[in-house]
Amino acid sequence: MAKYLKNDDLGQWLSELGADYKVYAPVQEGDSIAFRPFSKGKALRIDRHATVGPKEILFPACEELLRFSYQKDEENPGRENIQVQVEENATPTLIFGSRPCDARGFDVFDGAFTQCSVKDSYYIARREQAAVVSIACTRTENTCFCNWVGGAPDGTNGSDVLLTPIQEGFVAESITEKGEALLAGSNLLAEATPEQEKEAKALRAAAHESLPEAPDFECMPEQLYGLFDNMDFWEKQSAKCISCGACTYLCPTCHCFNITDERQGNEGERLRTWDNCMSRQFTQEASGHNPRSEKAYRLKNRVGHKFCYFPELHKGHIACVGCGRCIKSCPVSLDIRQVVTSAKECRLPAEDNDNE
Amino acid sequence: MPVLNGRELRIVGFLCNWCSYGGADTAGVARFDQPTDLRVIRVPCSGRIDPLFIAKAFMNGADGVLVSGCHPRDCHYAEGNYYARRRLEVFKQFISVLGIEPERFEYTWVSASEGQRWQEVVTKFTNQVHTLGPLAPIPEVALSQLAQTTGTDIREEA
Amino acid sequence: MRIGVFICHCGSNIEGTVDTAEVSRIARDYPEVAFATDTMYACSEPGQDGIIEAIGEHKLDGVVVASCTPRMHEATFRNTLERAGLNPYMFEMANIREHVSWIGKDREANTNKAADLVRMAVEKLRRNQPLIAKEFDINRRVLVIGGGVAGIQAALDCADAGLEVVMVERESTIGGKMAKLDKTFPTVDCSSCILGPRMVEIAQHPNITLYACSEVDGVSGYVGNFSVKIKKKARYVDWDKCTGCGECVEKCPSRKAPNTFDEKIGPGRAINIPFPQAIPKKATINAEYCIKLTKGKCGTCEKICPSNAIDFQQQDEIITEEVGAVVAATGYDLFDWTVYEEYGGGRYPDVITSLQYERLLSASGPTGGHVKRPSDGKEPKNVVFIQCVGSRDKSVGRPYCSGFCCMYTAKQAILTKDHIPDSTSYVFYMDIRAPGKLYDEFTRRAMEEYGAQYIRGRVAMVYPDGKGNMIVRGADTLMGRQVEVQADLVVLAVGVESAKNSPQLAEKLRISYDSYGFFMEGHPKLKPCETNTAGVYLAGACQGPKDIPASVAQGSAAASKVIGLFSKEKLKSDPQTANVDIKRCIGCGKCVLTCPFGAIKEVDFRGQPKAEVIETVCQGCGICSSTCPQGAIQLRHFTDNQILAEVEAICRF
Amino acid sequence: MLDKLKESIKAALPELDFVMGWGMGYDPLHATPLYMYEPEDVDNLVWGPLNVHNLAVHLPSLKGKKVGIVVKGCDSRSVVELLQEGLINREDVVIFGAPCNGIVDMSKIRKAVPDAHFVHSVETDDNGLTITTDKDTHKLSLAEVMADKCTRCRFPNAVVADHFVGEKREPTVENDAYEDLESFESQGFEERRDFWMTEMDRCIRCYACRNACPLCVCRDHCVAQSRNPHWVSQRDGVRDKFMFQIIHAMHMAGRCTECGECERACPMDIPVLLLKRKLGTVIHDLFDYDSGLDAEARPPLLAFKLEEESIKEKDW
Amino acid sequence: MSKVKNPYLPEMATVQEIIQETHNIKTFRVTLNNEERMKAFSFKPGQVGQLSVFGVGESTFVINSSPTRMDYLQFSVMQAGEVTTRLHTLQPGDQIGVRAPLGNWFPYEDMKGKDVVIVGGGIGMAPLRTLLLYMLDNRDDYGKITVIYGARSPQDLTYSYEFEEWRSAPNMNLVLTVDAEAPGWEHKVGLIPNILLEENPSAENTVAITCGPPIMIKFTLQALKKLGFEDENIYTTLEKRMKCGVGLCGRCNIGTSYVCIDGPVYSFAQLRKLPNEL
Repeated sequence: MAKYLKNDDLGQWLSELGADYKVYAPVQEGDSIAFRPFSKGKALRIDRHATVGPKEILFPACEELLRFSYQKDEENPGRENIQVQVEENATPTLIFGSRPCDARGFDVFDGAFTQCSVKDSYYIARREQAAVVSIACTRTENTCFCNWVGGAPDGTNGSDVLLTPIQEGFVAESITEKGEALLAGSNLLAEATPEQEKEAKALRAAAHESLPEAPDFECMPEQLYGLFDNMDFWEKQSAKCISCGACTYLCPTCHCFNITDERQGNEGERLRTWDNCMSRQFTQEASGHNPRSEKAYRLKNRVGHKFCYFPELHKGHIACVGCGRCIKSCPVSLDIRQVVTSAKECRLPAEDNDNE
Repeated sequence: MPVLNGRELRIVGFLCNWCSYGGADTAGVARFDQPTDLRVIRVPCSGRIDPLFIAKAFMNGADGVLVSGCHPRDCHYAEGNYYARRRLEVFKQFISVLGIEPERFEYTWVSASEGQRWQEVVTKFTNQVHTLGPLAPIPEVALSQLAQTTGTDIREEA
Repeated sequence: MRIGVFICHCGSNIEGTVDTAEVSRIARDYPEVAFATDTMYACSEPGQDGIIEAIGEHKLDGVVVASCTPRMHEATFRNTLERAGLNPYMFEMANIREHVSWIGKDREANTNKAADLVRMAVEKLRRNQPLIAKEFDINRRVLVIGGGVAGIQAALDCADAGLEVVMVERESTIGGKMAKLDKTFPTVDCSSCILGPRMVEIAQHPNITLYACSEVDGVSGYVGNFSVKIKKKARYVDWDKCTGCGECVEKCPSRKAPNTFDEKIGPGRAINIPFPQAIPKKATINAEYCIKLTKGKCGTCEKICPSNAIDFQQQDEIITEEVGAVVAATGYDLFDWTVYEEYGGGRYPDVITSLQYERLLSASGPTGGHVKRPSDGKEPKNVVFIQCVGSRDKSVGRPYCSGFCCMYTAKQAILTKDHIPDSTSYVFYMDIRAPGKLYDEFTRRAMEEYGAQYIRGRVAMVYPDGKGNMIVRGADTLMGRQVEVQADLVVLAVGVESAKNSPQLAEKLRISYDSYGFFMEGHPKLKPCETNTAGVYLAGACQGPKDIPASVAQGSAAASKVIGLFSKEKLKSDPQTANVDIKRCIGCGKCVLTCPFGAIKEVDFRGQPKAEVIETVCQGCGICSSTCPQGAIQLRHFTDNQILAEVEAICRF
Repeated sequence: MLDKLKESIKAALPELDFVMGWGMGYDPLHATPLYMYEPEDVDNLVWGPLNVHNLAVHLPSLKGKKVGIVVKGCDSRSVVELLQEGLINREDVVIFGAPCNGIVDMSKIRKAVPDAHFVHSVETDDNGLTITTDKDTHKLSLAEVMADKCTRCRFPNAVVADHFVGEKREPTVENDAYEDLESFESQGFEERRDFWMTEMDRCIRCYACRNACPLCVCRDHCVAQSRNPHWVSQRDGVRDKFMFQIIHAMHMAGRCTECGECERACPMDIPVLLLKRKLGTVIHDLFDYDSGLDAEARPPLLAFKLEEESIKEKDW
Repeated sequence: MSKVKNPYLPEMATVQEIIQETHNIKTFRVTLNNEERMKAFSFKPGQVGQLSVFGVGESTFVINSSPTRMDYLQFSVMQAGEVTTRLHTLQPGDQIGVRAPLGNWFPYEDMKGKDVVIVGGGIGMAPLRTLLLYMLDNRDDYGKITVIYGARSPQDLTYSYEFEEWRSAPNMNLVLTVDAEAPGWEHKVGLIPNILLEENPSAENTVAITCGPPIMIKFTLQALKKLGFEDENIYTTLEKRMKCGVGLCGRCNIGTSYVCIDGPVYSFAQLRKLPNEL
C-alpha cells in the first residue's frame, strides 16, 4: 500500500515526526554532507550520498560507557569508594534520508552487536528505538556497487520506510510495522496513484540497470584464506594506502571501537570511540609485539573481515554494503572493488599437502 | 576554583626555575603586592615549554598565559631561552588565526634579582587579561550532543 | 598512591593571610590524598618529625608540602622523606608563601589560590616516579679564576687539603687589588707584607698550577667533570726562560705604555714586570706599545735578554684543563669616575682616585712612598677626600654602597698625616659606614687622633683656583652652610663595580649575575658562596663589594665547599634527567640537534636509529622534551603529562 | 612530454625497486598513485591536473629500498624537507620532475559540476577540462577549478630532480601574498573562534590530514593516540579535535611546505591548511625562511640567533 | 530500555592483599564488594578477567587462583603499560573494577584420567597455576603431573612461596630451572625446552600445556613434538591487545576467532587451522 508525499510537504512531515522522534537528516557542511538533528528551515541535501552516513546516530563516534567518581570517606580520606553510573539516554530517533546501503549497514551492526554471544546493550537500546526512513537511489554514482554485495539501489534491509523520489514528490512504502505506523500517522501522506507507483518502479529499474554487473563473491573466503600468506599480493594492494581512518570511519558497517578512560580530579568517564583497524596502534601490544604491524597485514584483515570472516560467522552476510564511501573519500582513491576482484582472480597455488 | 567569585580570571604562568621563579620569590620576599589570578607552573627552563602547553591551557579554559624565563644570554642551560624565544614568538603570532587575542599570551624575561620587575609584569599582564575579559571555553563534547541535551540546535543560532 | 599534604603556617608568615586549616580541608578531597593537615613550621624538627610520623601512620607513599619556595626547602623535605623510608623524589612543594601569602592580603583569594597550588602539586605528584640518583666519578681538581686575595685564599686552602688547583689570572701577576695597597685597615699593617708570602706560596705549592696572563675561554661539562678552555694570551716572552731580572725593562725605549699596576701614574714600559714581588715575576710585552711589534724595528730587549726569552712570534694559546669544581674569584673594578663632570671629569691631574693615592703612599709605588702630587711633584698639605664617588648614586646607575670606602678613606687620612705631619685631611662624606670589628674605632681615630676634618655633605664642584691648587666646594649639611676648601690634592673614594666582562664569564660558567654584573649567590643568606650551578662557587668581590677580611673568609668558605664536594666518594647526578621511550622514538635526531650539552646520542636499536640520553651529562633542561614531536623523550618529573596535569588542575576546576 | 617522462622512467627502472607516479583511478575524474614495478606498468602513467596526490608521503616508510618518484614542483619541496631531516637518503631516491600547470580542486569541480559523482568521461587539454556526466557536458577552464595552492605557485618545476623532462615553466606569482589569510583575519577574534568551532565540529578524527601529510613523520607514534604523553583525549568535542589541529600545525612550523595534502585528504572538507598557512607567513616574516628549498639548511625552530632581528620580545 | 545486560559494566572489588612476586610482577588478591556475588562467583581454570583502574583503563589478566579456593580472586600483573603501572601503585583497601569471568578455559574435564605436563616460563606460570591448584585439589581425577617452570633467574620465579606445597603433592614432579647459575640455586640450570627434553615425559595419554614468552613457546612446541605429543594434546593461552573482552571491539581476532571469547586457550591443532597471524 504505497503512499505519496509531496516535496513541499517533506519539511512539514519531518516536523510532525519530530514530536515523537528526534529526527536526523542529511545537511551540508562545507563540501561534505552529514546527518544532523533536523530543524525546520534547514536545507536538506538528499540529492547525493551523504559523506558520512547515519551510522553515528546509532553508534556514536564517542559515547560514555559509564561515569565514575571517587568518593572520599569523611573520616578517612585515604579510603575511597568508587561510584559507577551508566546514563541511559537512548530516545526514539528517526533517521531520515539514509540510502538503502546505509540502512543495510545496520544489518551488519545487528549481526555484530546483537546476534552474538555477548550483546552490546548500548547499541541495542538505540537500535530498538530507531526508525529508518531511507530513500531509494534512482541514479547510481561511479563508486556504487551495492549489487555486488547483495544489496540493491532500492534495497529494503534495515529500513522501516523506503521512499522513491519521483517528479515533485516521493512514493513511500513501509517495510516494517514501525514504518507502517510512521506513514499512517500523518495527513500529509496520500495514497499513491498507480501512475506514481509506476513511475517509481521505472526509476528503480533504471537504477538497477545502471549498475555494473556483479561478480560472484561466493568463493571469496576460500580465495582470501588462500592468499593469506601471499604478502607480495597484499603489499602491492596496500602500497598506496596511508593508513588513515577515512575508509573505516565512513564505512556503514565498520564497528570496531576503542575504550579509554578520562579522569579530571575525582570524576571521570569511560569512553567508547570509533577505532580504525588500518591504524598500527589498533593491535599494538604493550610488550611491543604487533600482529598487524604493517599496512599490508591491516588491509588484509580489513578485506578479510568484510568478505571472509564476517560472512563465515554471519550466514554469508558480507560486511560491506557497496556504498563506495571508502573509495570516494580515500585520500589516495584506493578502490576496494579492485582489491577484492584482484583477490578473486588470483590463482591460488595448488593445495599443499603438508598444510593439512 | 580559580575564577574566584568572578573577581579573578584564569591565568597560567610558566616560569623557569632559575630566573623567573626566583624573581617571583624575590618579589615575595620583598612583599611586593600582586594580583592573585596567576597560578605558576615551575619548569626547569623556558626551553622546556612546548608552546602546545599554552594552547592546551587556552583550550581548557585559561584566559591568559604568561611565560617568563631568564634573560637571553643568562640561561642556566645556556641556550634554552633562545629556542624558547623563537617558539614562543611564532606561537604568539600564530594564535590570532585561532581566534585568540595575542595579548592573552605574553612571554618575558625576569631574572632572579628582579623582584620589582616581576611585580610589574604580573600586574600589567593581569590587567591586560582583565581588559580582554574571559575567553569563551571550547566545548568538550560534540556540538550536536550539546544540542541534544539543551534541546535547541545551536547550529541554527550560530 | 597515598598522598600526605602538609600546609605550613610558617608562623604567621603564611597563616596571617592564608587559612591553612581550610586549605588542608580542601586538599583532603583531592585525588589520592589520604591525609592532610596544617602544621606550624613544616621545616622545623617537630614539623619534619610530624611528616615522618604521618608517613608511617597513614602508609603514605608521596608527600606534598605547601610552604615556602622549593628553591629554599625542597632538599630539606626530600631528606625528610628519605628518613621516613620513602623515595625522596615522591615529593612536591606548593609555594604558598613567596607566591601567595607574602604578595597580597586578601585572605579569601589567597586561601583559594593556595588550595589551587596544592591541587597542582598533588596532580604532579600523582605522576611522579621514584628516582634513584646515578653515581659518577669526580675529577678532584679545582679551577680558581682570579688571583686576588680571595682566589689566593681559596686556592691555598684547597691545595693544602691535597687538591690539585688550577689558577687562572688575567693580569701578568697575581695579587689583585690588594697587592696595590700600601697598608690595610684597621690595623694599618703593610699590605704586601701579609699578602706577599701568600703569593709566594701559590708559586711554590706543588698542587697549584698557575696560568697568569690568561683567561677562561670556555667551560663545558658539569659538576665533577668540567672541561675548561684557558686562553694563554701572547706575552712575547718565553716565561720558561725569563728569570725576571728586569734588564729588558730598564732598557726598553718605549716609555709611553701605561703602568697599569701603578694605576697609570708614573711611567710605564712596553716590556714590564709589574712590581718587584710579582708572582710570577716575569716580563710581559704590551704589544700595543712595543716598537718592534708595531713598527718592526727596535728589538732591544731581544738583544740584551741574557736568557734569550724574548719571542716576538708568540701567539695566543688554548689549553684545556679538566677539573671537578670552579671557584670564581674575579674581584672588582673601579667605577669610571670621569662621568662626574663636577669633579673635572678627569681633566685635573691633581684629582686622583683612592687607588692611585694608594700607589703614591706605597714604598714600591712610582714615588717610592713619598707623597707627591702628580701635577708638579709637590708634597700636598691640604688633602681633600671625597667619598661615595660612584656609590649610592642613582644618577650614575650605582645605587649600592661599595662598603669599604669609608674605611680606606679613614686609613688614607691617617697615612697622610703619617707621611706629612703638617698636612690636613678633609673628608666629604654622606654617612660613615664602619660596621666591623675595630672599624668604627678606626674612623674615630682618624678624626680624633689624626685630626681629619670630616664634613658631612656632597661636593658640588672641584675646580682649579688658577694658582696651581684646587678648590673643593660643597655643603656641610650638619652646619647647614656652604664650604669651600682649598686643596693641594683631591682623592676620590671611587666605588666598586663588577669586574670587566663578568657577564661574559657568567655565561660561560652558566651562573646568573645581577643587573650590575655581580655574580648571583645560591641564596642571599644560606648559600652565600654557592651558585645555582652545581660545582661553581664564588669568592670575594665578584659576588658583591667586599673588604679583605670578608673576601678571605669567602675564599676559605668556597674552598671548604669544594673540599666538601670532593670528600664524597662519588657524586650523585640529579636523576631528574631526560629519558627516551624507545618504542615511541622515531630517531629523527631533533633532540640531538638541540641539546645544549651534547647529552643525547644516536644509537642503533635493532637496525633503527634511536636517541639515548647520557644521564650524567644531561642537565635536565627539557629542551629535548619540547622539541620531540612524538613526546618520546621526556624529562623525568617534568613530563608532558605532569605539566598537562598542572595545566588541567588550573583550568578545569 | 609524458612520453619523454615514461622513457626516462623506463630507463631508470632496472636500477630501482619501483617508481611512484600516477595512473587513472576509479573513474575518469580521479587519478590514483601508480606503482611501476615493470616497464609495462609505466605505460599506465598519466600526467595532468588530476595528479593531485603528493607521493612524497610514502618515502620515509620505504627506507632500505631504492625507489623512484615523480614529482610536481610542490611535491619536490616535501622531498627536500625529508632530505633535510635525514628521513630519506638522497642516493636511495631517484626524482623525476616535469613542469606542472596546476592541479584541480575536487570540491571546486563538485561546485561547478554538481553531478561530478556521475562522470562518464573527462578530457584534459591546455585550456582545461571537459567533463561529461550521465546527463550533460561541462567545459571548465583550469583556472576555474584549480587548487588554491596552484594560483599562488612559486615553484611549478621540481626544485630537486634527477631527471627533468619538458620545458621549465615560469612561476605563477613571485610572492605569496597570503590574501586568504588576510581576509580571514579581517574578522573579529570571536568570529574566527566561531568559524573553527563549526568547522572542527564535523571532524571525524580519521587522521587523513595527518597521514596524507608528507612531513607528519611520527605517524604510528603520533601523540594524538598516545596516553603518555596524553595531549588529547578520544572525545569528539571541538576541544580535542581543534587541539589536534593546533598540534599538527605547530609540529609543522618551519617544516610545512603548504602542499595542501592535509586539506585535500580531509573527507569532511575542513580548511585545515589555513592554520599552517598562518605559521608559514609567520615563519617567513620572522626568519626569512622558506621550507623545502634547501636540504642543507637548519630549520628555524631548531636554531637560534643571539640577537633576533625580527623578534621584539623585550618591548613587553 | 533493553533488558540486555551491560557487558562493559565492571563489578566493584577491593584489593585485599598484594604480593610482590618479582621486581616487576605483583599478585593482587581481590574480593567483589557484593558479598552475594562473591559467594556465587564461579569460573573455570584458564578464564580471564578485566581489571579496571577507573580513570586509567582496563586490562586483561588470567584469574590465577583456583576455582576450588574461593576466598579471593587472584591476578598476577607484570608492569608494562599504563594500566599495569597504575595497578602496581595500589595498596590494600583500594577499589578496582572487575569484569570476570571471560573467555574459555583449559579442557580440565577432558584431561581427567590423563597425565599432565605443564611447561611454564616467567609470568606465563600464572594461567598454569590456576589449573595446577585445581588438579591438586582434585588430585584423584588426574594422573601424573609434571611441572617444568623456568625463569631468567631465581628472582624472576613467581609463586616461589608455594613450591613446597606443589612439590609435596602425590605423584607430582616439580622441575625448576633458571637460565644461568646463581648463588644458592640448587635446581636445574638451562633453557626450558632443553630441560623438558631432559625430563622426557611420556606422551602416552598425556596432555601438555605451555605458557610463556613467544620464543619459549616456539621451542617448547618443538620439544613436545619430539617427545611424541600430538597438536591436539598441546594447549597454550594466547595474549592479544584487548579492549572490550567480549568479542565486540574487533581487534583481537585471528581470522574468525576472537581471542577474548573464543580463547585464550587454544590447542595447537586449533591454531594450525587459523590464519597465520599471531
